[in-house]
Amino acid sequence: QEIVVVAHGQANDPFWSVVKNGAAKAGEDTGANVDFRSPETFDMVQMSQLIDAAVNQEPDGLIVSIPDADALGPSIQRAVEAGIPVISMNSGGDVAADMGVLLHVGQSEYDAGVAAGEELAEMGGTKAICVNHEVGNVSLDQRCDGFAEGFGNVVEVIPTQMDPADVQSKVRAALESDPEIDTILTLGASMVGEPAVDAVKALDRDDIQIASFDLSAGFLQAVVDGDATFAIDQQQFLQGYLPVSFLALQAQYGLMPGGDVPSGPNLVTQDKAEQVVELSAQGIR
Amino acid sequence: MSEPIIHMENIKKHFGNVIALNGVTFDVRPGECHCLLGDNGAGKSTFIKTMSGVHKPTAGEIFFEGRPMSFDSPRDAMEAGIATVFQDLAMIPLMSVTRNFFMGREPKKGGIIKRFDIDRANQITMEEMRRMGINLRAPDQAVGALSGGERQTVAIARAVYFGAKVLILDEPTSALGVRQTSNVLATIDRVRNQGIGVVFISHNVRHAMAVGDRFTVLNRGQTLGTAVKGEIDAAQLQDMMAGGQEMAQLEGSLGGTV
Amino acid sequence: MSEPIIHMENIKKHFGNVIALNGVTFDVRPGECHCLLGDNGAGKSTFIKTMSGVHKPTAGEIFFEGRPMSFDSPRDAMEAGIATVFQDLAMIPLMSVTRNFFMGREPKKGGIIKRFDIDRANQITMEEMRRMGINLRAPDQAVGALSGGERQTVAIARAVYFGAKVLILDEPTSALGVRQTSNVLATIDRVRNQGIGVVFISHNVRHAMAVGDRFTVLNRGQTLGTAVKGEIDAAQLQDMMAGGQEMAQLEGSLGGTV
Amino acid sequence: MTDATDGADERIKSESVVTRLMKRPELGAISGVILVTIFFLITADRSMFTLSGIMNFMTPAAQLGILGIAAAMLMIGGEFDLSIGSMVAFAGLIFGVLAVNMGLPLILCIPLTLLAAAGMGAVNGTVVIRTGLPSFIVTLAFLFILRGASLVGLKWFTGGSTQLRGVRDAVEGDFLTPFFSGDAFPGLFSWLAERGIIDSFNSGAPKVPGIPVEILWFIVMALICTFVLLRTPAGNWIFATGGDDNAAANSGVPVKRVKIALFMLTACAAALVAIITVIDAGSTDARRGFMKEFEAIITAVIGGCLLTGGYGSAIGAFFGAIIFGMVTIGLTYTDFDQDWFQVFLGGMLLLAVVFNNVIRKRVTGER
Amino acid sequence: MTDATDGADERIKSESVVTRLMKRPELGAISGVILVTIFFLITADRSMFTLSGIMNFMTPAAQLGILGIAAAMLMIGGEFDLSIGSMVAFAGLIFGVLAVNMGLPLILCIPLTLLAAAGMGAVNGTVVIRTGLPSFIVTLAFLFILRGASLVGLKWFTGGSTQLRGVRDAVEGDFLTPFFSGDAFPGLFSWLAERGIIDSFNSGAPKVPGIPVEILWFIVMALICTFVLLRTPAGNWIFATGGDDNAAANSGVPVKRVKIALFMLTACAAALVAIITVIDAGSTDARRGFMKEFEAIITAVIGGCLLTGGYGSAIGAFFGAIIFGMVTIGLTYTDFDQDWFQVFLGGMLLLAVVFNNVIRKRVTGER
Ligand SMILES: Nc1ncnc2c1ncn2[C@@H]1O[C@H](COP(=O)(O)OP(=O)(O)OP(=O)(O)O)[C@@H](O)[C@H]1O
Ligand SMILES: Nc1ncnc2c1ncn2[C@@H]1O[C@H](COP(=O)(O)OP(=O)(O)OP(=O)(O)O)[C@@H](O)[C@H]1O
Ligand SMILES: [Mg+2]
Ligand SMILES: [Mg+2]
Repeated sequence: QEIVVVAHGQANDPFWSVVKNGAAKAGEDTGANVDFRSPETFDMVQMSQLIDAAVNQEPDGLIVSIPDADALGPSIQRAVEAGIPVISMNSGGDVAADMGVLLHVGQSEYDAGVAAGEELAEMGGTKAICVNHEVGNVSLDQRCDGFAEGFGNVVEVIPTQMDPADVQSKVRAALESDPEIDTILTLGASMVGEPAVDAVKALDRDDIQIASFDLSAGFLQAVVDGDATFAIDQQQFLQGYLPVSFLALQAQYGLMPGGDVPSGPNLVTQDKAEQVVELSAQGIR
Repeated sequence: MSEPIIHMENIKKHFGNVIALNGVTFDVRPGECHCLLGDNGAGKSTFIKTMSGVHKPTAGEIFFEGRPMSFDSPRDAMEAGIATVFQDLAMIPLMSVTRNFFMGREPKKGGIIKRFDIDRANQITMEEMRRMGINLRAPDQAVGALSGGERQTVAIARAVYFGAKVLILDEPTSALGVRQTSNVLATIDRVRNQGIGVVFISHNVRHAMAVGDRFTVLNRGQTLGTAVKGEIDAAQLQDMMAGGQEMAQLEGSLGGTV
Repeated sequence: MSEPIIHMENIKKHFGNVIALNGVTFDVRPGECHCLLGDNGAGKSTFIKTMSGVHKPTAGEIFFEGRPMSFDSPRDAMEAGIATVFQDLAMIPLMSVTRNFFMGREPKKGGIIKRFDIDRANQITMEEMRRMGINLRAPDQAVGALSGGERQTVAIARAVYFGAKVLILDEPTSALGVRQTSNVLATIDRVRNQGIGVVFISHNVRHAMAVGDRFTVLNRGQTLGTAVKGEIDAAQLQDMMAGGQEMAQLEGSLGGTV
Repeated sequence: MTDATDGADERIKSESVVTRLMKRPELGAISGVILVTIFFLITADRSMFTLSGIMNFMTPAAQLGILGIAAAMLMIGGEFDLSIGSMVAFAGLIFGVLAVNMGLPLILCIPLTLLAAAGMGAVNGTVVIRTGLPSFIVTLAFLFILRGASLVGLKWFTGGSTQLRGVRDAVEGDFLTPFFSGDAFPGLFSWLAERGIIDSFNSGAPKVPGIPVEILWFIVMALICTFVLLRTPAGNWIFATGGDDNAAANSGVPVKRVKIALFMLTACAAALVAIITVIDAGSTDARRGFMKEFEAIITAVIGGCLLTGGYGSAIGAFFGAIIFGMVTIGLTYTDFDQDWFQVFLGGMLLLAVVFNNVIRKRVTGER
Repeated sequence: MTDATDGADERIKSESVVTRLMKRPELGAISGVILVTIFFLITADRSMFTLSGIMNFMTPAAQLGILGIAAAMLMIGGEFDLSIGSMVAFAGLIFGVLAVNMGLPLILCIPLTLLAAAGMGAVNGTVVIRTGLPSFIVTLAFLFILRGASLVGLKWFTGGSTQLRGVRDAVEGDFLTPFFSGDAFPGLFSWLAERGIIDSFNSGAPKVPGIPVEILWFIVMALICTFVLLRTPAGNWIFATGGDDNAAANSGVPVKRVKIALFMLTACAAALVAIITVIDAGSTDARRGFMKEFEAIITAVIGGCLLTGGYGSAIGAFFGAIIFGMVTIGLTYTDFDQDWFQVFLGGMLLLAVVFNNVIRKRVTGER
């Protein structure tokens, strides 16, 4: 069987590389031929063209992420019209059903942000920064928005470049210029979370809570060591693995679950972190 | 004597801390060839560039047909009827001969949408070049692939073709062969007889004497004086051009003039 | 007669579909000045470029001091002792006079880390330029701000300074004033007397006659013939240079030679 | 006495038509297209070269190409515009706000958007000319400024989101919509599908409902720009300005006007792409056009433009865009792993340009 | 007869030392630094200009600057290298694999990494010279190829992850580690902190434990490159090659060797940054160095390099990097809404370059 995945994140993004690994694993397990594709940057126009390209090949199943329903809707509908079974994952759970998508595997970025915000507020946070390394990427923006909603108190978004040195300096700068900040949420563990931990360490402040979306071995180690509070895991391996196996089963036996599968959010705290580190280092979590 | 077309009064030009011109007065009358002479670095090129709108003078006044005038760009000067052959030729090596020839003043054809009339342009280019003694291989050859003299001839032919009132030639014959040189000198003569004023810069005394009506010598940014044809002989002129300094002695004689 | 330093045998050079040289044979002996003459576009520059390692000939052979030789780059030719003044001068306008002068063969000082000895370079530059009749304002002036003749003088002074065995000059005096020209001609004479072979390209018959020992005329990519000094007079030479075509008649006489 | 004027010059070898053609800057790009096509014919899924597959890679090629051709014109004129990509986002924002928030009809939205873009282009050009700074650095500043302004504007007009939606509904039914979105000639294509001349889905609808309008814009733009470059005085001025702006100015070319007009052209091309993609997608966001300035320059360079200006062609950029579109989309039709995508893209790019260079040298006999 | 040789030339106006200084290309960049500093002194939190604040923005500036100075050298030599950013990721991968997977000591890892990078640089240069293609397009291809290769390599060596970790453990205790990571002169700084000359934490440890080593590398590199450019034959060759490679070759400059050496230099600079950041972060991932090629070029241009080659300075790029570092980090210290970051960055860039241009023109009296 031919199954195509079109995702909005790139293969070199640590988060998406795990999704891809999940999809590949499912391909191995089910014997399906999985093809993972994504635009070179967060680019909805190009992504819709990639979906069109996939439809032209008439695969046995199509898996998409839907960060922008308006932009991707027509292409997805074309796939549905062409009789290709479509499953959405990661983002777009709210709109998927209307497009004729069979089901959705994922977590709402916004809801995950809310969950993180509530947790951090509960732990006593009063003033927070949300470090966004790709401003304008809608799914990242939603995480910050959800976080602001759940946190309830003041949240400032700090835009940074995709560069650890830049992130570290900016986090330091933010902390130094406003000593009231006591909470940091980062939107990617390896690119942003780890430098943020380093920045806090360099300032010798242990009253600051750091949480991050997604996992990286380094950040999890920081959680284990108590330097960071928790990581928000959406178990994106499942977002790659499950849709592929569902579609494979559908093609073989006509089986399909009856509803959406929430893959997260799942907060990885100090007690759980240890066991996850090794898996993360292998690109599974 | 007729009114000058251009009269430049006490022109000064400074480049940063370099003083290139320090008060030069000069004029051109219709139908005359006024030679501008002088040593290397005397300021001849700088001077004619202020005349053709490339440089704005630091001080001094320019009168065009009696009225004070300030050219904002070479295009203004061109539209007033001044055509110039610059010493660096102002050619684009990557472009074809024809495109260089008509650069900035393309012949047009067509109705609502004015097109560049390439065919006519090609034809004019070939013809004008032939008049100067160069047979081009093809008018769409890139200027960058022409020999030094061929390139210079293109610049001269262009200026002659567009020079309506004043024609300025900055060392036009420097890279030309004997045949092309005699053509250019003959052309200057012809143009002058049509009532156009010619400014001719040269280091060759014989060329200057052959076509010049008046001779102005610059030295270190200042006028050394103006002489009328017949009042001065080649040897005197050559002495003035050398800025009064002595010349190297050469074993073989050059017959007085270099 | 002494052995030629360079002997070029039946050189051909094509650029795409353009045939620039179609079989040229030429040699230079120590202590002579061999003039290369010819109309615009005859192929003189192309020919000397094959001699100085810029172009590889399409066909033909080069012998350097009797041995067959093929220069892969101008640097090779330079190291063999050939220095050239190219018609386009090969100067970098943004760089200072000194840096241009020593470009590619900088004087060094210092122990382990060899430094560019700027002070000595400046001093040599000023001195060599003065010998050519140009007093530079400052050796760190950019070449782009020099006048045409000043720039040409830098190129000549450089070649003379580095020309160990053969000195090639492609229209070196085209932009020079009378004083500088007589200096250059005197320099050629001096260099020749030191036993260096000089190749001198010019359109000026008088300059050629003044310093030349032999005269080779090119026409449309081919050799028209070689004459030895004394066998030929200025008028004959001029006729050959014009490629045998007639010259324009000029009202004022040029005294036979242009 | 032989005078070569009235006959062929003996110093020219005869030259075939092919050779003469290959000397045009764009012909290299065409040979690149052929190479890439052959490559994908061998490696890619057959569906890539079906009608729908071709439309599929031509659409991004067209969107990129509209920018690339404008960038090529500007590059021939000797300047860069790094703000094109951001301009796509900015113009998209303006257009979206006019159409959605203000509810204006397209007949107003489109000219206003183009006007705003042209204004920004003129600012770019004026700053470059007035300050004498390299356009690289000036337009780079506008890259950041416009990108940032789009973000701020989007948040402002949507009340905090970085995505503005609802454009499709807003322009639905407007008589100008078909010119800027969807597919042209739907009648023709369904007729062809009925006859079975082109493929159709089981439902009977043609697989390709028409030619995406951006492809038509792309072709029209390539033709107009080529005409302007080769057959009008303006084209001559552009080459001259790029070749040597000093010499051009000295020869009477209005260099400043030419440059400002070219900056306005690139900005308008960006606005056109913004309008087309925003209507097509129905939404706009702050990352639209990200890195497009880069791709536009790549396109122009593959198409044979010199970075130093004064040389190049619009039709070359046309084929450059097709190469780039084919390579980026084509890889998804092959079996190569996505991880290798960039290695591949780079390799193909290099191969395509080296190949077209080799071909050109062979044919023209340059050293 | 007056001979002007032995006296001052009457055609030169006297010129002050200030004027002479301002004519150097880098002095504009310095005035930019001053302008930006003044701006932040007024608008930013006081902590920006404490010792620790300065170290904080100097660290990214230094990392960028090492690349920027190399890019400036190459740009003066007339070429571009767009593969620098990807080279950071690629060299990081090689270094990580050598240190972690192979467990080699730094004394081997570092030379091997530099060698590999230099090799890639030589490939870049050779391709550019052999094909005669613009370096823009060639190195662009390597931008993609190296970026892709880093991803593939990382996955290969980690068994599926895009992050390779454990570098810090692997190099711990190596005698070379202090030269490539952490802070220099810790003793001096704690001594200063004890005396109360610099701030310290409550624990008594100095707030700034030392000078981050990248800052030292940055300064050393600026000095060496400036020396090479201005005081060695090689510097003369670089200027000549960039000014006009044809004229330079005709004058006997080994143009090809110069260009290849410069490509090797940029690649090695990228490798150096990779080594420093990988040891510092303890890990490397596939996105390291993203867009750095772009920032390096910006740095060089702010520093006064001409894109067309033949003009510029290493010390200018030094200050360019500081301007860029201050502006990107500085906004975080101010009260401005962070959404405006890019607008601000663009505006400051433009202001800084326009300002330094105006200053220079005023002082030198150019038109
Ligand atoms: N842009 C400039 N900046 C600084 N100095 C300049 C500039 N242009 C010319 N100069 C200087 O002004 C002086 C006059 O130069 P100009 O080119 O006018 O001389 P010229 O009389 O034409 O000499 P030539 O016969 O050699 O062409 C020269 O010494 C030159 O160095
Ligand atoms: N790179 C090139 N490509 C094509 N044609 C060329 C190239 N270089 C020179 N030519 C042609 O070869 C011929 C000889 O040129 P060359 O420069 O050698 O002439 P020349 O004898 O030096 O003339 P001049 O006295 O005008 O300098 C010219 O007609 C020129 O157009
Ligand atoms: Mg002059
Ligand atoms: Mg010549």
